Amino acid sequence: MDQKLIPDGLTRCSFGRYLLWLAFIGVFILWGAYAATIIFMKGLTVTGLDNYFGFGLWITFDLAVIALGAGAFFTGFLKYILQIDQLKNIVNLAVIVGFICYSGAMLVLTLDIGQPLRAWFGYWHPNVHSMLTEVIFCITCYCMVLIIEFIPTILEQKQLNKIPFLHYLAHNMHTHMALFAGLGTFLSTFHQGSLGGMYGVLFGRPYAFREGFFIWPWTFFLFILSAVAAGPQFTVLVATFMEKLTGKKLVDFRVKVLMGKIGGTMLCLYMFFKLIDTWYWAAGILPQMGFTFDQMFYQVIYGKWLLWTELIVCGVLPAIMLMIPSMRKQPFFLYLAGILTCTGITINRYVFTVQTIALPVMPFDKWEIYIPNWAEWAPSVMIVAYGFLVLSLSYRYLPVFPQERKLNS
Amino acid sequence: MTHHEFKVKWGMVIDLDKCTGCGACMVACQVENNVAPMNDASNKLRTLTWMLVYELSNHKDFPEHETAFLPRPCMQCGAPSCVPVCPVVATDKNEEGGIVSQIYPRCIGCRYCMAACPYHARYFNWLDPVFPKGMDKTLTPEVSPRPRGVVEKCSFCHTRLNNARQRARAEDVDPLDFPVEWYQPACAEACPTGAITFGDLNNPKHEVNRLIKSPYAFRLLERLGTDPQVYYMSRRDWVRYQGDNHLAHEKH
Amino acid sequence: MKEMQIVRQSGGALAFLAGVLAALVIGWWIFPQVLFSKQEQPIRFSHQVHVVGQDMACDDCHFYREDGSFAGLPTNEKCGECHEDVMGEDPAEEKYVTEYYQEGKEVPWLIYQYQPDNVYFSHNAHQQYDCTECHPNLADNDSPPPYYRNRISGYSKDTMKMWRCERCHAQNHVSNACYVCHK
Amino acid sequence: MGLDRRGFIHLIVGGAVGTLFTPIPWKFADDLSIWTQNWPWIPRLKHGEEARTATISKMCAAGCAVNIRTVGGRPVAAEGNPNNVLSQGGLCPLCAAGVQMMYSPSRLPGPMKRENDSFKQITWDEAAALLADKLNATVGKDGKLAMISGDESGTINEVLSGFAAALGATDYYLMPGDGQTSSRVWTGLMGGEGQIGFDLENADLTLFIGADALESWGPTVRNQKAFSASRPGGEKPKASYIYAGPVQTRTAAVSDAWVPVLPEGLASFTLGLCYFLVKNGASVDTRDFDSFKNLVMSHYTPDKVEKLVGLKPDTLQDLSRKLAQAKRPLVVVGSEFGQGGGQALQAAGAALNLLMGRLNQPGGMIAMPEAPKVVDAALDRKDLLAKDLVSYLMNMEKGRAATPDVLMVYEANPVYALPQSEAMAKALAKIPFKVSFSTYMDETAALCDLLLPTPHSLERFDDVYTPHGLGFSAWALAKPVSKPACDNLNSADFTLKLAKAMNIDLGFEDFESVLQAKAEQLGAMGGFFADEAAPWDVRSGAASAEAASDVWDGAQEGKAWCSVATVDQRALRLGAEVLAKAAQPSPDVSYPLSVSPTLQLNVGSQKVATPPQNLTTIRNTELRGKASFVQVCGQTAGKYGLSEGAMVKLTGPRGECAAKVHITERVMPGVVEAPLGFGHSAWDAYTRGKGDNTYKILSVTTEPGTGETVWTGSKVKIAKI
Repeated sequence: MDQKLIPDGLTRCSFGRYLLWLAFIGVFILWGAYAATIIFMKGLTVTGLDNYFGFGLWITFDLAVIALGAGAFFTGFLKYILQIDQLKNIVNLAVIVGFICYSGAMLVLTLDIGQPLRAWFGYWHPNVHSMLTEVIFCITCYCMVLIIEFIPTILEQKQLNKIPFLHYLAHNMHTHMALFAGLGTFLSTFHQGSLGGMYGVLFGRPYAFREGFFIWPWTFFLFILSAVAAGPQFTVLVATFMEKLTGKKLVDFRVKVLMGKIGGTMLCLYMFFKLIDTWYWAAGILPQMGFTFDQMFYQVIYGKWLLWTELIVCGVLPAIMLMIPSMRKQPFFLYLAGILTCTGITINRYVFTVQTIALPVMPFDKWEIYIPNWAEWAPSVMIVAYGFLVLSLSYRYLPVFPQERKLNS
Repeated sequence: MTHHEFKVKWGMVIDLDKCTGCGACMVACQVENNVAPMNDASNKLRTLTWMLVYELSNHKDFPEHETAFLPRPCMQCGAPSCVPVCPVVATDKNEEGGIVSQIYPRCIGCRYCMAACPYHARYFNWLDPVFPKGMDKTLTPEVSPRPRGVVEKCSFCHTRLNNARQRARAEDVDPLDFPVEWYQPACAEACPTGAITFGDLNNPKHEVNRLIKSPYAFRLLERLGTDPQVYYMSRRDWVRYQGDNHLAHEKH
Repeated sequence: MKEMQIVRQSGGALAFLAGVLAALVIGWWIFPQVLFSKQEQPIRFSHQVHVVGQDMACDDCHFYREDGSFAGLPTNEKCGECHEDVMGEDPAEEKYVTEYYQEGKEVPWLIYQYQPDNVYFSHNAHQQYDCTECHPNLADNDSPPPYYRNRISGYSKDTMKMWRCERCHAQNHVSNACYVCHK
Repeated sequence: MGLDRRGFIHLIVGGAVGTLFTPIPWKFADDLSIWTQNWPWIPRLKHGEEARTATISKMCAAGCAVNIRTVGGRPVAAEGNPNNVLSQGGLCPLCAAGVQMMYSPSRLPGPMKRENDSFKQITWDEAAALLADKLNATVGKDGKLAMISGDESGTINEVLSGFAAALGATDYYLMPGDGQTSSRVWTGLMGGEGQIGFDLENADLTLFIGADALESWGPTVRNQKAFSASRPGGEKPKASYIYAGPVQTRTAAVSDAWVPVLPEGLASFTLGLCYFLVKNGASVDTRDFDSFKNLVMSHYTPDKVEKLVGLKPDTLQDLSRKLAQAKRPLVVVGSEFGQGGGQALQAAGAALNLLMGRLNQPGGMIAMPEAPKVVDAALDRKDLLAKDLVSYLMNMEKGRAATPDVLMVYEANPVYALPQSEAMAKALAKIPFKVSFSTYMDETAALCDLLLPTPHSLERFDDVYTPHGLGFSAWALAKPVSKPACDNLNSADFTLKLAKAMNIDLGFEDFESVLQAKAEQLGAMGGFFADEAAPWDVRSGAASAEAASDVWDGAQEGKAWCSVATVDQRALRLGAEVLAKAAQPSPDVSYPLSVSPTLQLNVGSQKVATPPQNLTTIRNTELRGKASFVQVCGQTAGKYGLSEGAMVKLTGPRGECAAKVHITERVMPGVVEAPLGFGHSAWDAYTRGKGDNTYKILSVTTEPGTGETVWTGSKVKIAKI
């Protein structure tokens, strides 16, 4: 049916089967779209958010996917700026994953604000002191950069590429990609940092508050480091997942190992600072605010196990796995380390979002528990499904993996 | 953390030894500020109370147990944690008097300010305001009704301040120094035990200026550096002690 | 072949330009007309009859109250001081007296300068300015001008936008703090 | 040159680009965002001239003196009236929502009559004819007509009871309250004269026994004002307060000390204090002082009191020492929830004040002159207060008293707010024709056959005369602030019209002239307006005031007429013989726990359910979802295996109710604190079906010796469900 659209020399499953797959994804998208409609009609009252938990699943989800999507800018940076040529084999995927993560996050954000029709106030009436303003501007700009980075891959689609103008456009864009990669790196670094900064500046919230450097709290830098540690690994995981799903080799394992090495190095750097930060927070900041380390945790749901899991199991452990070449080169450890790192980053984003505001600050206040409801899960699942959709379309119709032909011949 | 200083600093001193927790302040506040009633107000995570009376306990067993009530309006912090985080300048502390503003038509409902405020003084409109039939005739002209999806908070009944300034102009009185009775928030006015004293903290003619110097005066979470314009008073040590977080060795 | 291409290219450019032009016409000429609905005042109130004919002063009806607030438009209480019964020949007056005053209903006047509930405006803080700096001068007007209502926002076309308030405040070194004008 | 596909695309692209240079997208985005501030389903503000009208809001039992703020003539909010001494500018949480209650969804639209299970709206003339018909059938036959009034302090009782008397009926009852018990004790048991009040303002030590005076007992806001004035901010307190009772109530929370005493032990506790005074030589010049002395010296020694109420002798002695050291000590006794306390407690409290020599002293217990009467046919105040509704209904329920043919209920909710309320409701249901004058669809109205709604308290003429507990005589006028929002008619006016139609002459055409006559009578009594000087200052001699010349005019301006006149006593007794029988609690093992109901005004009063605005003031340890909470301490919880939030059933001898448990150390062991004001079955969606009605588990007992009906210290057992 759609043979004309599939890149030359690649085999893809039958169109019927593909449609079935898309329909499967579509169910989740429809469910999310239904939830989104209800939310737009009735407002956020249908969600599980409340006065204590103004931030919840969506913000956690946004922060996590944005961190995981950091593979796009960081790989781009390594490929185009630092000229690590090997990465050309995965950079397309990194860009697509980044695009999915960012556009998905923006979609969720429009749901998350109480007055979506006023969303543009963020640009028109910006508060220059707010980290969120920085986030809004950088995310939008970077999302545009991602679109620009994604366009050449789209234009290289077989039929589109036949149009001379588009062909030349794609080519020209490719040659200038370093510029966009640089721009993307700048923007993305900034807003990854701003996202961390958003929490670090909350001087009324002992769990999140951090002092810092110049105008930025330490979380600003920690979020950047953790994102660049997790992003490349997430890209590798996505590629591997696609390989498992399609039964094809898409990216040379050596490229993955390289990505693992890069991610691992970054993770080491991150963990070094994160451990110091955690220690200083517990020993310095908290006592100054009148709190003890123990007071930061509550029962199982906000227990210390979260912190230890994040730091040790999902931090130090994968860092070790990735830094020992012999381990890194075994697929099991490479992927396990990737999964752990991504989990750790997600836990980190979760506790910074939810535990921060669950913690009672006034001594006569008490811990509150937050449970997201279906209206929050559905749009989040929808974004994941949307990611699957974009990846499915890209994989089938666009030349995403330069090595595919060679690896599968 | 940005500190804001003003010549006039409207503030409250709430005497916790006088507060019986009757709730008149909360009702008067709702009436004054056109807060729509809720059918089920027992889920406190969804209610909207610019003024909220907390119940404090000394955590001792019977018969040593003691109770105190703590009304919590917006603290109108000198270094508000909510203001710098707002992405759209829907809240600001930029007016003489130091009242932290909140502009409903500007607010996009991101709730970042709620995450920032350790006093839980900010509330989100989960629902559109619905009044029982006819009750909307009792809306005061003081505050615009808020649509769902925006954040709101205590404004020290700011329109009363504007009206007092207007009266000052009409009567040729200094709009920065008019008699304190001209401007009293609804809660202070209603309080049957006179637990809430309101005025300009910087003005020696005002009672609050004297009260904040009392050894029994304290503020909530002072060590966070928010510098609230709302003070509390209690002769009871345990009540004052619960005004902030302390480490074990800091116990008095 | 080459000619064709030129034609095609210029055709492309022309079509593009035509699109731009059409958009400009729609956007600048038709859209503003469609955006506003034209409404007439419920009663054809003649300022001329009152000001010139009856020698009334503006502040007979538009006055300040004791607390410094501005009364704005007069209510039945004020109008009824004269119009308890139909006095003249004018059908508009008869309409007012029979359909509103005697029914105990206030006239839902359309206010050209209507500001939404979230705006606090003190007329007495702006007393040094002439009314007509902000309001249309209707003193000599025999029939009130039509009222244009924005179909989306619900505002009057003449509603002063915030930037104008801000500009004037800035120029006069008056505070532009949010709560100065909002409630 | 035709427009091919490519050209069309160019056209569209051109259009899109061009549009960016027109106002369309920008104006659209802007206007849409403006639209979000003016959503058509959001209510709009209405502006107009602001004014304030002084009146009395009678949502709470004592009535708050308020200034009603109007905008363009519409009432919008209630504020305290600082010029009126009754509440001195303060406001109770119920009256704070008074204006909003004009538009309560439960408000009755107009006169209605029952047709099977629903009500049909009728005209006032039809209603009057219907009622006249029913009343004519009862004329001259005593026992065939009964009336219940929920207003203890209003002159309307004169109109209604006068009307009843003219029809030959003597069954006119007030809803129970401490004022009645106090009057029965003082003018009955103790042979005293006048109405008892408490000069809180001049006392330097006030011991509240039972009476939750800073929350709901007596003239609450005035009590709170007196408390407030004695505690100047940042300075040394001028007076101290002690609360004795089973629960650390809101009064106890701000008092200097809380002395835990079981509800059924309050009288013994009070007599235990008398013991120390008598022991130290205090005496009262009454005929039965010696037997009183014998009683306390033999039966209320500290160790005996310890056995009776579980209070350490040291605590009792310490307390008596404090009373002795105070210059102007005052003891205020009452039921924790303002009703159902026995005569023994009132008598013991009065005796304690007498032993301290505090009768008619500044800062003491004051015997004030009886209220004057203007409707000649009406019951005398003393007689009015002597009649006991609860025993009347209990007799009716048990068939010991005849069931009347017609019942008229004015501003009262006896179906809901009487002890063992289910039994009471059954007794009331037996009456064939029931008439309600309520403003709202309360439980009683829902049971009635004819509804004749009286205007909301802010829409009518009304008055308040010296609510129980006030330390001086006072009278204040309520006048309509706006036209009734519904088709309502003042019950007094309706009654006067009906009387006229039935050829009964009560001496007045309308209620306003009744009140005017009242004002004239008061003017003749002397007295003054409190804006001249505070009555307590006049009493203590710190100020003087000139007699008010025109009471009616001043009252219309919102001022309260006051008098500090006292009544001398001639043949006072201490009621020792009766006390000897009455004061001892009798333990009942099958119902091991005592109920201490709490009446919190934010939740509602005996006659008004929670206003919609007040729901946020109710804690989630008091009401959550559909369940209300009872409170017990950890010790009690442990004993009965109750955990926080557990659902329990409380069973008393005459009823049961369900609630969740909140564990708090504010309650003494062996006591269950249960809130009043929940569990409504009528009213509106804001209150209906929320929690359970504590009145159901209050069981009436007869006090030995006095025969008084008592339901404080009701006993229950508790079980998890």
